[in-house]
Amino acid sequence: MDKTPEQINQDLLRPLYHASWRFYAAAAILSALVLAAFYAWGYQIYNGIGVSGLDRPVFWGFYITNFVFWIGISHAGTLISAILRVSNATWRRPVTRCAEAITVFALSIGAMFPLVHLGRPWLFFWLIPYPSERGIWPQFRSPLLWDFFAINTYLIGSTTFLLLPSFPDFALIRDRASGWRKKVYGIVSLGWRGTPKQWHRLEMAMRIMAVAIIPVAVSVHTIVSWDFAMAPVPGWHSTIFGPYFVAGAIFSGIAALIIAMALLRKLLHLEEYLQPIHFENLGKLLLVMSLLWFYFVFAERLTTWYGNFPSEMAVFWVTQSGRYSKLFWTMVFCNFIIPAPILAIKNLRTKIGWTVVASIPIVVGMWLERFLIIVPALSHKYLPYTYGTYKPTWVEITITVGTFAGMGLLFLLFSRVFPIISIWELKLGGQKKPEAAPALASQEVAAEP
Amino acid sequence: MKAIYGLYPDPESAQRALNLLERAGSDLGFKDRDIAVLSGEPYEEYGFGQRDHKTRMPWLAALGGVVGGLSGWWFVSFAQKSYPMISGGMQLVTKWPDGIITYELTMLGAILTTLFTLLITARIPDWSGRKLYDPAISNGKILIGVTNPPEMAREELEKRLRAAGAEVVKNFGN
Amino acid sequence: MVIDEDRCTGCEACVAACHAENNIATVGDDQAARGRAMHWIRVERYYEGDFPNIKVKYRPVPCQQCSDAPCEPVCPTYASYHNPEGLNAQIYNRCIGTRYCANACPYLVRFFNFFNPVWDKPLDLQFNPDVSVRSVGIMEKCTFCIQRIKAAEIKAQAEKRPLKDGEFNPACVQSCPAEAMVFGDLNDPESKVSRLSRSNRGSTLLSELGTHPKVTYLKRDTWHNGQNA
Amino acid sequence: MDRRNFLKISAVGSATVALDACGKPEHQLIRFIPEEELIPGIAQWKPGVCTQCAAGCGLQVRVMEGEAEVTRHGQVGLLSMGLAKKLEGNPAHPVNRGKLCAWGQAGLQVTYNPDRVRFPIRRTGPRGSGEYQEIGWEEAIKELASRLSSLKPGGKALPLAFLTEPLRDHRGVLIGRFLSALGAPPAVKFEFFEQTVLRRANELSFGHQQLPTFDLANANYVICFGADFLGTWNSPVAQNLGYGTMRQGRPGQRGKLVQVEARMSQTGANADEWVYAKPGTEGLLALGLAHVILKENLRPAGAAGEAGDRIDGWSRGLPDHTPEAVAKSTGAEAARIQRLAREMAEHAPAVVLIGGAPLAQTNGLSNALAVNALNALLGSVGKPGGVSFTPQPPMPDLDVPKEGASVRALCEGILAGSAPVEALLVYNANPVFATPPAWRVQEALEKVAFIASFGSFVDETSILADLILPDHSYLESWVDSIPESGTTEAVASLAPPAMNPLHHTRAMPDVLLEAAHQVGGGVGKALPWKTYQEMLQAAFESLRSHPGSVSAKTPDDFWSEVQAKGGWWSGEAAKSAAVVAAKPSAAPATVTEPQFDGAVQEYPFNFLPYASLQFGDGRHANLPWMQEMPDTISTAMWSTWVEINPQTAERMGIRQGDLLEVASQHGKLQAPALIAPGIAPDVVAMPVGQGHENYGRYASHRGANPIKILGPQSEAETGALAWASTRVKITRTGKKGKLILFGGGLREWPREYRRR
Repeated sequence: MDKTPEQINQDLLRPLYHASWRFYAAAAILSALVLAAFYAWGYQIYNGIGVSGLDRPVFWGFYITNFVFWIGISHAGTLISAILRVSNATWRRPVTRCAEAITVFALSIGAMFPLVHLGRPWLFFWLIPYPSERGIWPQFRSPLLWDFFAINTYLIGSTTFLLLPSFPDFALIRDRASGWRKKVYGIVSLGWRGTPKQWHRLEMAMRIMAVAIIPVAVSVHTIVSWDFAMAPVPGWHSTIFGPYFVAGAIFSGIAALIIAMALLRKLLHLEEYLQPIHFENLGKLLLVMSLLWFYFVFAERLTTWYGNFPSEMAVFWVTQSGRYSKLFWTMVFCNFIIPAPILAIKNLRTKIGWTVVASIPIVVGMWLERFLIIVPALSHKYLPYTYGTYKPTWVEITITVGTFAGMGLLFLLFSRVFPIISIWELKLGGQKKPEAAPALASQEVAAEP
Repeated sequence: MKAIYGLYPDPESAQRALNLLERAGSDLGFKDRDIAVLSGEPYEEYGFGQRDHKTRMPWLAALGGVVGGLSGWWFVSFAQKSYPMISGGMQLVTKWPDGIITYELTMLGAILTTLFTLLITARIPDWSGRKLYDPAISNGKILIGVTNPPEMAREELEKRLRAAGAEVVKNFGN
Repeated sequence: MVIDEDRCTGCEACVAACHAENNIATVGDDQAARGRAMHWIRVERYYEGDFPNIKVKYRPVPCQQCSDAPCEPVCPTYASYHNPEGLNAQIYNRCIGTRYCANACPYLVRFFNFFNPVWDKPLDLQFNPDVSVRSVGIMEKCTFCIQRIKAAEIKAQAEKRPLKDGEFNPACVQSCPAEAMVFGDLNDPESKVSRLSRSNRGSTLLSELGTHPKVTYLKRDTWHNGQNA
Repeated sequence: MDRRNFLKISAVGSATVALDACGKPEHQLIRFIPEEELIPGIAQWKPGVCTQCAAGCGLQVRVMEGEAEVTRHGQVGLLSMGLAKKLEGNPAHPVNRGKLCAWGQAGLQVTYNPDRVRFPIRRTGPRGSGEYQEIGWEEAIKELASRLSSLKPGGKALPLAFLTEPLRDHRGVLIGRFLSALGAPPAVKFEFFEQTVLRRANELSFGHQQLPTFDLANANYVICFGADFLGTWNSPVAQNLGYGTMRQGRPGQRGKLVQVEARMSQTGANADEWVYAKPGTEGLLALGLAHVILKENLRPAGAAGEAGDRIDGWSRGLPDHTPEAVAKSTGAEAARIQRLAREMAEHAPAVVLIGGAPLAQTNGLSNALAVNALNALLGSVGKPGGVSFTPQPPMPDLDVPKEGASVRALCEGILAGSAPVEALLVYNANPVFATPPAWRVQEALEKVAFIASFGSFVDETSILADLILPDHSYLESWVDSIPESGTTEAVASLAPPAMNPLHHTRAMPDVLLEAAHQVGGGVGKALPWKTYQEMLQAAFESLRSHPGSVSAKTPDDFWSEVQAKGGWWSGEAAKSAAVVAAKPSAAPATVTEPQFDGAVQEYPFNFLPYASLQFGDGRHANLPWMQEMPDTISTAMWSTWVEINPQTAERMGIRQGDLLEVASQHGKLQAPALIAPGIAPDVVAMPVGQGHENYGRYASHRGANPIKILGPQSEAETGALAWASTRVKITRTGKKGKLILFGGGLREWPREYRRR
């Protein structure tokens, strides 16, 4: 990239200043969908959770599907960006901000679902461990409490991870703007000046955060998987669930990231910054995850089949050839049969359009996967007399659609206030190497006294 | 605060200016820590970007993690004992599940300690606007200067900053 | 509790008795069609064989009151807890409706109030004042008629004597016309229920899950006349 | 005694209410002075008598203090009163011994049903419109009395008909006396699942025109032909108790139950061996069993006695009923018939039951006679582990009135004009709902100038009434009952009201007595009692001199003791009364194959309505607990369904829940399909009880009524409706029906989920 810092600034800050009618139209439509979802939620709180399609035995349905799905999408971000940071992959630079934003938004949306699905949501704070007048603490043996801690840690961590490298960019906007922008960005840039000390502490903090956030992200989705695996439900009670969910989460996260980046590239005219190489590299990751996902699915089914426990087989067959088989095979198509060949062929993988074609079915397929983990298992528990089924109502569908719209809306607004690409990090990639490096930063962090 | 500084278009000239200032400190009566460097990018490969590199941040983060984990463990055990209830045939204080919360709080402790160490050591937030700054660094310029320079050395400093290749030399706080 | 599958005739008197004793709401046809009917005890019916050589097995399933209940540790608010007598109690006031316990329960004997229950006046006059009426968003389940247990304990305490075996029964046991259910103190090795639970026909439901239920099922017997007993 | 007179409006009470009455109008109620000395939170147990079916079980009613909205002297107010909270069996009662079935448990919802008629009403709109106007009791009874007085005996009997359910208590006595004093024909008794055939058969075989009692507790081998004795037939609680003991109540010994039927009933589901027999061939199968026993001399040939003489060819060893011949006509295998016969002969005591569908065939009586003969052959009559007849308590007044005409005859008379009826009184009978269309009951009733109903609910019959005089519920009134079967003791149950009436209702017997007194003359004299309570006291006083469960010196002591115990029973002393009486010989019957309504080619399925475990013949369909209680075979709630064999369904492309049209020669209906593994391929079955048009909010317009497509065929000898003799055809409508199932899988180890 041979752009001058000034050109980069101009290109990347343009979306902050100029918005077309398309932006307002999109924002209006998405807001309407989000409002509809909030209306549906209010309707549900007012009338009772029964307005959803949840029933006995399928006590968890769309809401928990969405919870797992969005928490999974959230792994796009921080985890990928952290891994790339730790492994010092330089091509990451235009990608990380976008990925981290996906994390924060998807996590916020996902974290809402446990509340949406509560029977008495007005008492949600009983999940929070605080010294209450009731004299009783929440039960720490419950995976839902683990969720509470894990998601909050992850939310705090990933928000920090998103915000820390933004301060220099906010300072940049502050310096170039006037009027209210100058004031607002002056505040949010926290008085960033750019001393070597600040730069160094920032980079050091980012390195520590990157190391810390990876195990947190792994634990979050493992714990989400344990929400299921800790309950003795056929098809849930399995040790494979932790890694299976983490792999699936990263898988869906990368796919979501590719789609988001392609959209931003198109809409914000970032063609010169988000280049096919970025998509290709992400595509390679995606291919690995697709194979890994298929490996997990295969391993899980095969062990179930050989185990031949009657209750597990009921769930097995209902997904293979029974009521849910159409969804199951759609999922396999979406997650493996469509994307894997596309991503395996270099000619296709290097084209942005094709990576998007591979990613869209993955998002759908991974949503289906979560649905297929929850519903067939719950509807076919041990005693055949208790077999049941599940059919969502408009309430769940509206709320589900609303969260997708909400994700879009948050991203849209985000792109209007944040430089969607980390400007200083991008410039860093364009830095000339010193001809004679005086005191090189070859000492590593850990080697410091 | 008062300062005199030059703005440099490229890191090489900035490095030259810094080298110059480091040598001149004893002549002109200012200390090494009065030398100010501001840039829009980290410039890790250059000497001026390497100043103030000494930090215990990783150790502090580790310590924060240990504190977080210990307090998590204590908290969970305390809560389980304070309202003793047997559940699912498990013991009162359940070590393995408690480990999960301990783990999460360890990570949270590390993350928060890192965040606060950063904020404290990088002296942010600071909205006072009294510190040396020039918006030109956002356009890729590098600021090298001296804070609270001795009045008599002002002209000499200005000359040397220019000699190192400064596009412009400015005074701050006058 | 011991339930004799050889005696149970599937008459469902226990189901109706449970509704009457525990203020269990009827949910109406639309809700029932959604699978939201609440029967703290149900009579499961399983076919064996094909026409014309067909048989049916009935099995009444109340809460199994597991010793190691999967429903308990998953509840974030201790709404599902183990009371000192070893029953899986449900504290309605603590429940916030995560429905996790119902998922964890392998027997599916936990029921959820998807709406506030509706009682067309004056059906509400039937309410048993000893049992609270549940509201929307909370789980409810078989309690082994804990209100009867408590009443009998208080009475025995007042009279300064130990509880007698069979002094009181849950509503289902009391009404069972074929006397298929026996209730008592499993901690007392001499009680009728303890003796029956040691029967060689006895087993627990889904014993492979390690929940250690406190309900023993006596399996269906075959015709015998002493000689092949 | 009458606490209602004690009631006054309490100024203090209304002031308290006024304070919190701001806003909500329903709180602006008058507060009455509490009626009872009840301690809140402390339960009282009062005796009761269950009237949910004819079995006559004894109750204990748990009464606790509560606040009810009641009507007193035309004013609505809140009253702190004793309310029935739970019904339990009376542990001392000889029929149910402390046990109670689902119908009995749901009895609370009769009293508290929101659809009860709360005050006397007079019809204002056209018949069937459901438009009524509230009137006072004085006016209502006056109108009834004047209507009765104005009736003129046209030729022979007064043109008055009284339509009731079969009553086995002093209400029946009262109605009988009332009618005979008026000069009207005896009461017309109606219930859909009538037992006329079995009573007649027992009279012919054993000299008892009565339902049998089975000592299942001591039996070792039980063969049951079609009777759902563990579910709905005869005295289910007593039979369940005996069955439980037979199974696991005797150490080292466990009886065997063999059920013979074409559609697996609840009892069939409990059988150790379930035997399929073509509908209506049960009698032939019984004779096949007898043939084997006689041929192999497993029992002495003369053991059957009189009962054997009732069967043509018995003395010759039933030569026409070889296992092979019987197998051909019934569908059961010959080897199995031989095995069953040997088993039952060798494992005394053995007992044989028949009831339900086999008797509701054109050959029903001969089926019953064949089974009776088999019972006699096995030596089980009057013996432990066998069949006996419940002795009747020695109450001289208990001259249970003669059977009147059947509803069918009544309606034919009205329609033909040969026996016109100008006034009709209806009590707890709903023939408009529960008769086949060919009987044209509704048409006939609409021709009656004046109809008065004593029903608590507006049902299909009482909606035609001009005057509804709502009865108390059975928890609010004096109840007595004399069980016909289910015990070996003579029993007369009695219970005073367990609670005060909720609504402005009045007990039917009291209304009848007052009307009789207003009519005056001989009618008043024939009914000398002021209230039903007085009548009962007089009737029960006659028991004081007999040994039994209650012994007291003075009439007052006896009366209060009987009330406290929930009745009088004879104890073991009266068992000898169950000995079989001799019977003058009658012509022997030939057991034939049944006739069906509808040709096999066009109507390929035998249509088998059956008594629903939830609703019986439909009378319990207005109880939400019964609507939501899962049916024990289908697990269905709030629905009706057509049971169909899985292979038949597959052949016809029918899937669970598909809406089917079931058509006979007499009508058609639509109901969803239920795949039932326990039904014969050429039989479809439907539960009776749903399909009400007018029966409160819970029952109305729900499901379909199978009675409405039945043919009018009757049992050849007795004229009883042969409700199991209709044939139907089935077509798919292409729609889905409303089938609400509680249960999921059919099998404990679903074979479709095994490894493939």
